[in-house]
Amino acid sequence: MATETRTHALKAKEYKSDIAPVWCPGCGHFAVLSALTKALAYLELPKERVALVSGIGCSSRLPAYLDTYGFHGLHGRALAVATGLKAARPELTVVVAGGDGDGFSIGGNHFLHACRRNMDLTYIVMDNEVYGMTKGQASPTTAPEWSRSKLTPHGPGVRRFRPAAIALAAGASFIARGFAGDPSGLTRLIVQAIEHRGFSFLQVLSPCQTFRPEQTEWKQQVHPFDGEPAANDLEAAARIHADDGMALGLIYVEPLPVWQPLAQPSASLAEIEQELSL
Amino acid sequence: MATETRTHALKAKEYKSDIAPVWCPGCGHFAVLSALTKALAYLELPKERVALVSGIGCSSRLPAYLDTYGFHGLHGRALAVATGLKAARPELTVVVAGGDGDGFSIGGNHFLHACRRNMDLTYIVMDNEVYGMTKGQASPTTAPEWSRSKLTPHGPGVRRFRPAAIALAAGASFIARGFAGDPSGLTRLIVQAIEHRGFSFLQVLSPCQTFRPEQTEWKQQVHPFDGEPAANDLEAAARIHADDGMALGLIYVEPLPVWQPLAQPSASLAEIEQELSL
Amino acid sequence: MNAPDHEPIVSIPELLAHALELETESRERYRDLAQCMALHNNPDVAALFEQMAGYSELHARSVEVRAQGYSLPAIAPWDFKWNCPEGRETPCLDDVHYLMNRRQALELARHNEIRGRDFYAGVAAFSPEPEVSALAREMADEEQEHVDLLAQWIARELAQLEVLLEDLDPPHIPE
Amino acid sequence: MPDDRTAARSALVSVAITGSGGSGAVTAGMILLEAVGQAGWYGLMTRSAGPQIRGGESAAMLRFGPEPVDCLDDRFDLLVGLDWRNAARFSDEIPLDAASLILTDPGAGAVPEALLREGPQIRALPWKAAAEAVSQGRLNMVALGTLGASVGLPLAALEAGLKRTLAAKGPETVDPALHCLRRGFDLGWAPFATTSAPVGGVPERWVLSGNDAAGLGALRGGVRFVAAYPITPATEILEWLAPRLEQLGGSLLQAEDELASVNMIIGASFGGVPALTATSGPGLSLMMEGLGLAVASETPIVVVDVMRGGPSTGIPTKPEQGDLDIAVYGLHGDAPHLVLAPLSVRDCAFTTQWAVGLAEHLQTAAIVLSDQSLGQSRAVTAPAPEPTAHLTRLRQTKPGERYLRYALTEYGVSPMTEPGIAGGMYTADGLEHTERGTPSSAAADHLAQLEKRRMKLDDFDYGDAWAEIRGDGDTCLLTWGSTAGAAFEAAERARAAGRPLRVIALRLLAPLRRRALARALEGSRRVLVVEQNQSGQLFHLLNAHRMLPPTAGRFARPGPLPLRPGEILGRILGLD
Amino acid sequence: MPDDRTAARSALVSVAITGSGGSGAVTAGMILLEAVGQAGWYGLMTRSAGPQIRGGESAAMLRFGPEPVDCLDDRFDLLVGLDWRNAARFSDEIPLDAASLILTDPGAGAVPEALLREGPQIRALPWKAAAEAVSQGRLNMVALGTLGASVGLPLAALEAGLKRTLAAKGPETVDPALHCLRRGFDLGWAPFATTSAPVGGVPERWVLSGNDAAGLGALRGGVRFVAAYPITPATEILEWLAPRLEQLGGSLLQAEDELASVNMIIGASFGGVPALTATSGPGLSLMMEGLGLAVASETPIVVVDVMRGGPSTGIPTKPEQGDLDIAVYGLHGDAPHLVLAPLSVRDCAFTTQWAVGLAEHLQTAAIVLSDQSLGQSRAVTAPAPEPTAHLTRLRQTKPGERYLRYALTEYGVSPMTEPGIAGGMYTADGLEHTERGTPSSAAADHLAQLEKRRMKLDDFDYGDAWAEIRGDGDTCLLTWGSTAGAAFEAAERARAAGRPLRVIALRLLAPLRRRALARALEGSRRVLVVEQNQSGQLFHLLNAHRMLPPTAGRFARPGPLPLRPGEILGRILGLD
Ligand SMILES: Cc1ncc(C[n+]2csc(CCOP(=O)(O)OP(=O)(O)O)c2C)c(N)n1
Ligand SMILES: Cc1ncc(C[n+]2csc(CCOP(=O)(O)OP(=O)(O)O)c2C)c(N)n1
Ligand code: SF4
Ligand code: SF4
Ligand SMILES: [Mg+2]
Ligand SMILES: [Mg+2]
Repeated sequence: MATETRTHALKAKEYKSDIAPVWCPGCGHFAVLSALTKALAYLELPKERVALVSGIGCSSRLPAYLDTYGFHGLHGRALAVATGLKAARPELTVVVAGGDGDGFSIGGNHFLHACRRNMDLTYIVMDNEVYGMTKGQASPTTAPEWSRSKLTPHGPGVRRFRPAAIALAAGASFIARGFAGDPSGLTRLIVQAIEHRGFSFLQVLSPCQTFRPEQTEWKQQVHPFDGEPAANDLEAAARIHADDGMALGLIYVEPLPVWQPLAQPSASLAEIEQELSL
Repeated sequence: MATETRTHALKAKEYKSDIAPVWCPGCGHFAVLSALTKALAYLELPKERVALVSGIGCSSRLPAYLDTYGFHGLHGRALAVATGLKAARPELTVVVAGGDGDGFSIGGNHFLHACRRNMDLTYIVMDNEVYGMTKGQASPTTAPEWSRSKLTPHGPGVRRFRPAAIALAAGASFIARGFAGDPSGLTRLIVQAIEHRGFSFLQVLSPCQTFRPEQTEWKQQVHPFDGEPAANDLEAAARIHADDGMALGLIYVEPLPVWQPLAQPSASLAEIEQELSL
Repeated sequence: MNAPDHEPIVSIPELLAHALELETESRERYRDLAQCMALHNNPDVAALFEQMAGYSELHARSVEVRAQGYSLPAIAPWDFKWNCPEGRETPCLDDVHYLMNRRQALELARHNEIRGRDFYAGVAAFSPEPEVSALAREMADEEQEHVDLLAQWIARELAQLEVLLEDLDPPHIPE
Repeated sequence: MPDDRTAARSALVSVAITGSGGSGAVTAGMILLEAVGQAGWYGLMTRSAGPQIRGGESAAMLRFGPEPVDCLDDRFDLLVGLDWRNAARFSDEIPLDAASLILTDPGAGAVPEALLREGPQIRALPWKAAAEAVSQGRLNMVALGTLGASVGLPLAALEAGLKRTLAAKGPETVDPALHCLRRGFDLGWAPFATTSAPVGGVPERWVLSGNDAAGLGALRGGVRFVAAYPITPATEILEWLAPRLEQLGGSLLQAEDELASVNMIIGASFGGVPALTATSGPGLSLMMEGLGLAVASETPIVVVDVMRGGPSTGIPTKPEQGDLDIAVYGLHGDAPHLVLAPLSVRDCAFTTQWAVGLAEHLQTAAIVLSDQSLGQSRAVTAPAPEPTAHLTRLRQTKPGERYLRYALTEYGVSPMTEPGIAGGMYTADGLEHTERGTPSSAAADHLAQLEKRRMKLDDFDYGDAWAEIRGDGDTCLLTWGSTAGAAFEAAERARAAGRPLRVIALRLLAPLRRRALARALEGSRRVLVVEQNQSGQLFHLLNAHRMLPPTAGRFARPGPLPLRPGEILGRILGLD
Repeated sequence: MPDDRTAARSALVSVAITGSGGSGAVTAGMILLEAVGQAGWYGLMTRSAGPQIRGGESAAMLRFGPEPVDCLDDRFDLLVGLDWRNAARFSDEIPLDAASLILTDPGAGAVPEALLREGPQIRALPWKAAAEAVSQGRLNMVALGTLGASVGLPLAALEAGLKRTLAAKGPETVDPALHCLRRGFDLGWAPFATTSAPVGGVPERWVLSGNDAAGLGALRGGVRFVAAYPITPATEILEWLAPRLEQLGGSLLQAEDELASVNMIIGASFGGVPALTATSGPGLSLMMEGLGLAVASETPIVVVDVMRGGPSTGIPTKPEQGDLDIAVYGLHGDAPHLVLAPLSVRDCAFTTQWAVGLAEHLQTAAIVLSDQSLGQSRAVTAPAPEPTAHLTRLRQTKPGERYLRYALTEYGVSPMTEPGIAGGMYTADGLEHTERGTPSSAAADHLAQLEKRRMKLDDFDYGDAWAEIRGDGDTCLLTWGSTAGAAFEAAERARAAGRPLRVIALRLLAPLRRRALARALEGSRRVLVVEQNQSGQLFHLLNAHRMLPPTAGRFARPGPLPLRPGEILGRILGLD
């Protein structure tokens, strides 16, 4: 128990901007925003050294609600923007936020490769098993039989995308699941994710009040993961296999080689030009 | 062992077109072409009912070398073309062929979603751990320390993409590994892959003579998988975990729900227009 | 009342730290809700939440007054020893809807006050330190007053509990 | 603003209904539109909303009457405020003047200043009380009743519209709503507008959005496969199509992204099934490589781009004609293809169907440039017409000895086989190729295939549908797509004011019809190119091909506000 | 063909070396080019090859001499055949005439008919025997020796060139090669060409490809981050940059695809580090959405597009100027940005550096249109010059109270903070936004930001570098990019033939400089727009903006063969 005295230089709410979220009252994304500000305050990160990068979607609106640097980019491309930013500016704390559609549908390829690359980024996916922003279509994490979208009137009919399993297979070094309805657990996971050196993937069950009102039942369905976080991928695979998708906590963490270009100048431009000369 | 007498309507070579491959002598892709024609002949598939779809790369040149229908499309998009074709024309045998760059780098997202969708497609990736066509850059399956590409002079430095593990996590229902140097084993796997109802993923170790000459050693390194193919994903995960990447054979096969739109006309256009009328 | 999952609270500063967190959190949450309701054109409920935020603010001040002379421990957000399953007085963000009426908002607030009361009552019941128990009892009683007050307000409220009609306006898509 | 509307146009009435989320402003508008149709009138309705996903303030803006309606008016006759929270945001979109009337219940609060600037009248109505008197009653239905009465709609039409719109909600909703409607109707003091219901039988009317109409055009054109990724404001095309494709034995596939969707439809089309996707600017950007493949491999596909405010993510819920450039020029290399634009909500059906026919017949990619103002507006119209020529794919079902997929034929179109046809096997390729399809980098093959792909489009006889031409006179408005409605009306007004005016509204934007346009422009001394974007994309496109007289001017104005007839008229009057 | 070359140009010599895979034709060409530089001459070398990945027939085509060389000639003086397998494929690329000479060893087989059509002379040489006489000897080195002697290169220059080129291979390779070279040199009967080595000291010469030069321009411009995905013919830019970026403390990241690479450089640039990517047509297509984001969010980035034959996958190894349209118009919505094109191999450095400076300074996206003929050609040149103005990003390092990222400033450029700067926090956005960056759909914000983004580009003073202008007279060639070399030479020849000619070669293609171009065109009566594509993309672009006189004509011819000066001259002479 961390009972040592810490001087919180900034309060959580000081990490918030003065822009009012457009989210529907009751949307899970509010809790993620709030937990994130608490985590940043807990970690005492100077606001200007933090950058929040997102794609497009309700969840991806998050950066503007924080008083840090932010980039609200294109649908599905947040991880790419963040990768470039981190490669060029390794000293920054770069957090990527988005939705299940943004991250697992259109952004799936960057997700795979960001896991493999294992840069020191934190990726928070607010998973509501739906495309909120575009009025409720099935996302990759939607159950095959969910038939409320007009685009898939018999349900998508396709196996659900399993974020943790994919992240593990792709090579992520930190995998966790939080829940918008468990704010302190979520705050803790965000802190751990940011503290982890390497690519931390945090799936947050974040109900969509408007298009998936039945998700209010998640409160009753979530439960903590059994046992300790896995420390290697075999254990992790077993945990994920036993997972019902509603277990919360840190699933897996392992120190794996982090990719980061090293900036060690060793020549001048003049020397380089000299090579071209005969 | 299939020793019953079959009347082979067409010989393997009759599935070949008269176009000479541009591949380098010694390239593994020749063996894939030859095994594929044998498999088609064995399955007695009418040439006009087979469509080969590919992206861009040395491996993706394959369709033109077959006397079936073919589509040589865009880099990374072969699975999408094949998905549309199969959705619209379910009675065809649709085989997708390409390289590790095409399939796992630029095409990674379609790979994930094709596995999930589990349409009745066969996907053959000729993996040479390099971008052959563009003169030898690291691909996702390249070892982190391989430093022969000028783009990554210290090696890509990133964990290798594990095709079988990703396919499994994404939901493929048939996963196998063949080797260009084992033509009859390869033919058999292709036959099994085509016969499997659902998305069959077949990784073929197919050496690049030109940019990875050291791959001639693969002959010494390959070995059969231990035991029987897994019939569920937990077993499959264990097999893949124990895998050194050089084991050959059928890794996993499970009958999972296949996605295929059903064409059951139930109304006429006139009736549909009627709905618009007041 | 269930026994706490956590270790009991054993000192006055620790209790005060919890109380302060509880009230500031609840103020923040009510503020968020008020802002959100205002943005969603529900001024009645927005005003009510703003009022609740004001009360929490007052409570936080009074805890601060009590805490004078103590040095409060800094506790990580997840290390608070909340003893009821949902935690504390903070309103849940997901129990709201843009069409909610005052009556529903008051029910929500009452629910939160009850949780706060139960927290203090739990500390009073389970803390091994009599001094802590006593202070917690005092605080639980204060919370009980809030609960009762809210019950009175609810009784006076004309609005029904359910939203009257189905929401006929389709959602809109800003991106 | 002078009343320069023609007699016909002044028989149209413009009303807006605003209210915050849940007040039912949009629902009331939908019912009103249905009622307009039930009365045998024509109508148009567009919507606007705040940035919130739910519960935001919203507005339904309608114009209707006995004449076809293809654009909103410059001003509104009536504004119904169900409540006034944040309604000020709509002051640009709902221009009022001294002749306008605001209907509201004083209990709903004060009308925002921004709406009162030009001095509209306010009429107080006891809607709240009337609604409260009905169990489960709702104010919006009462207001709707009053509004309906005031514009001269028969009660029966309103009732029928209400029942049709709310049918799915069951009698618990419908009955009190009807009750309220009638109470409100009784509060209507007298017909506000000069319009009245048609005498004799009520003619057939359709109610549909431009997105619905585009879906219909696709089905009529023979499209039986759609793959797409949701995006505002195109999603409703997909929503409309999904169940209907299935009814016709086709299918819709929700793809993982737009790269997938465009390539999926290429696959289906290669398989012989006409295929289409729908998207908006950001998605179109992602499809450019696929479009190039369709062009080079000569695989017919259609992409409907429902344009929104740009650039980049831009303003997703608002219209702008900003994607003409990318649609015409956005493919790398020389990649001739088709670009079309529907001219009205109803025309989305015609133009999409024609696009499918042309793409199939010419074996190329077609882009249809609809926009938010067409796609998400609903109209009451006469049934949508179909193109006269039935264009289909030239199929080779009995290929001879050595089938040449890319044979150099007289018109550049080479008969196409498809999987399943014996002896017709070929490999489609995006690499430059020989007539047979074998990759080739020879100059002769490249030239021949480039020329074939150009010629088959340039030399085709597109008939009359390339543009809608109305009126004459030596002043000419040249426009395209959704702006056509406002341009036509501006011209009508100019004519009514004694100034003859010609309007050419282009439906076919690539390839441009040089000779036909020259003919249509003959005798015009002044040309004004009208469009809704910043840079004047059509103006530049026509200049690029030297199709404009050197004195031609442009009136290009970006979104998000609609181009209004009066605005265009002002430019015309200023032309001398 | 009449010999209408100027005196200077006729001092240049054109030679080609062909042979099948493994014969060393390309290596011989590389050595020859180095030797040209060692001799203090100028030179240019391009390559061609069959479709095979290895072992295909290939050709090295060179032109060199005492004057700068920016294009190949219409014909070749000398053709060296190391063997003749499949050499017929090069007959279009290596035009020979009666004055041409083929050097070959009769043992290498018969010269293909296609090469003999115009009656070149053949000289038989005993290269095979000479090579066999040297242990580990190779025919290509013998042939190179003969060739070098015949064009008047000093043996020392050839030896130095050989050593430099083969250094990495060690003495086992170098020594026998030198041996062969000398033997071959001794077989050279007399200088073939009129050229001779410069008298006095040898001036500084660089040997580099256009792709190398683009890399250099990037570094000089301050680029320290590159993310890219390999594609022909752009990959060498990345290969050149990867180690050098690292030496300068920057980095190159091989991305998973082009969608990633363009977004990665946006991220790095948002972080304050100038960033670039390089690609070709298919990759550029995939970057359009990202480019739009850079424009809307005002994040500087540079994309170098090394064009190849199009459309679609097209002809990856051959040049074509087919991507002007997509580069200028390929973004959805109104998205003003920069498009530039280098005018020669050497100019790839200048133009890329300028593009980086402009993108940084104007906070927008810049596309540099190089092509295969520049990128993959190697040139011997004088050192590359730099732009005079040093353009950098306008940074706000001490933001005040309320920092407005998208402030409406006088020139449209708003000072930019970056992560790490306290008080400068903002969220960059591709949604339309207020000055602060908050999403907004208000008409006023949209107009203001659209106008800001337009104005900052249109009103900037680009100085003189927007074009290279040479000569005068009332006939004018207008061209862009790689075609400039041939156009300049055509003009020289025309002048030499007594016909004054002006050439305007555009380096800045967007935004176009209306006034400067009008000034440059002043007094010209005939204008011919010259470019290497099918549709005449520059011609249409200039017309779009009414920047051409109505009589202007075009000479647009697609790839894959290079535009040759004689071809252009023919058009000019035919102009009356
Ligand atoms: C290229 C592109 N395609 C489609 C869209 C439309 N679009 C915006 S958000 C979104 C889905 C958002 O879903 P998710 O990421 O799950 O976020 P949520 O809204 O559920 O939080 C889509 C499809 C877009 N903006 N850009
Ligand atoms: C959009 C796009 N980006 C890049 C390329 C260039 N390119 C062609 S093939 C290839 C890689 C091929 O590697 P792989 O798929 O492994 O096939 P191999 O050649 O090794 O068989 C690349 C990067 C392209 N054609 N299109
Ligand atoms: S639509 Fe769903 S995800 Fe979007 S803000 Fe509303 S509740 Fe949240
Ligand atoms: S480069 Fe490699 S992959 Fe390509 S054809 Fe040659 S050996 Fe095969
Ligand atoms: Mg979602
Ligand atoms: Mg490969």
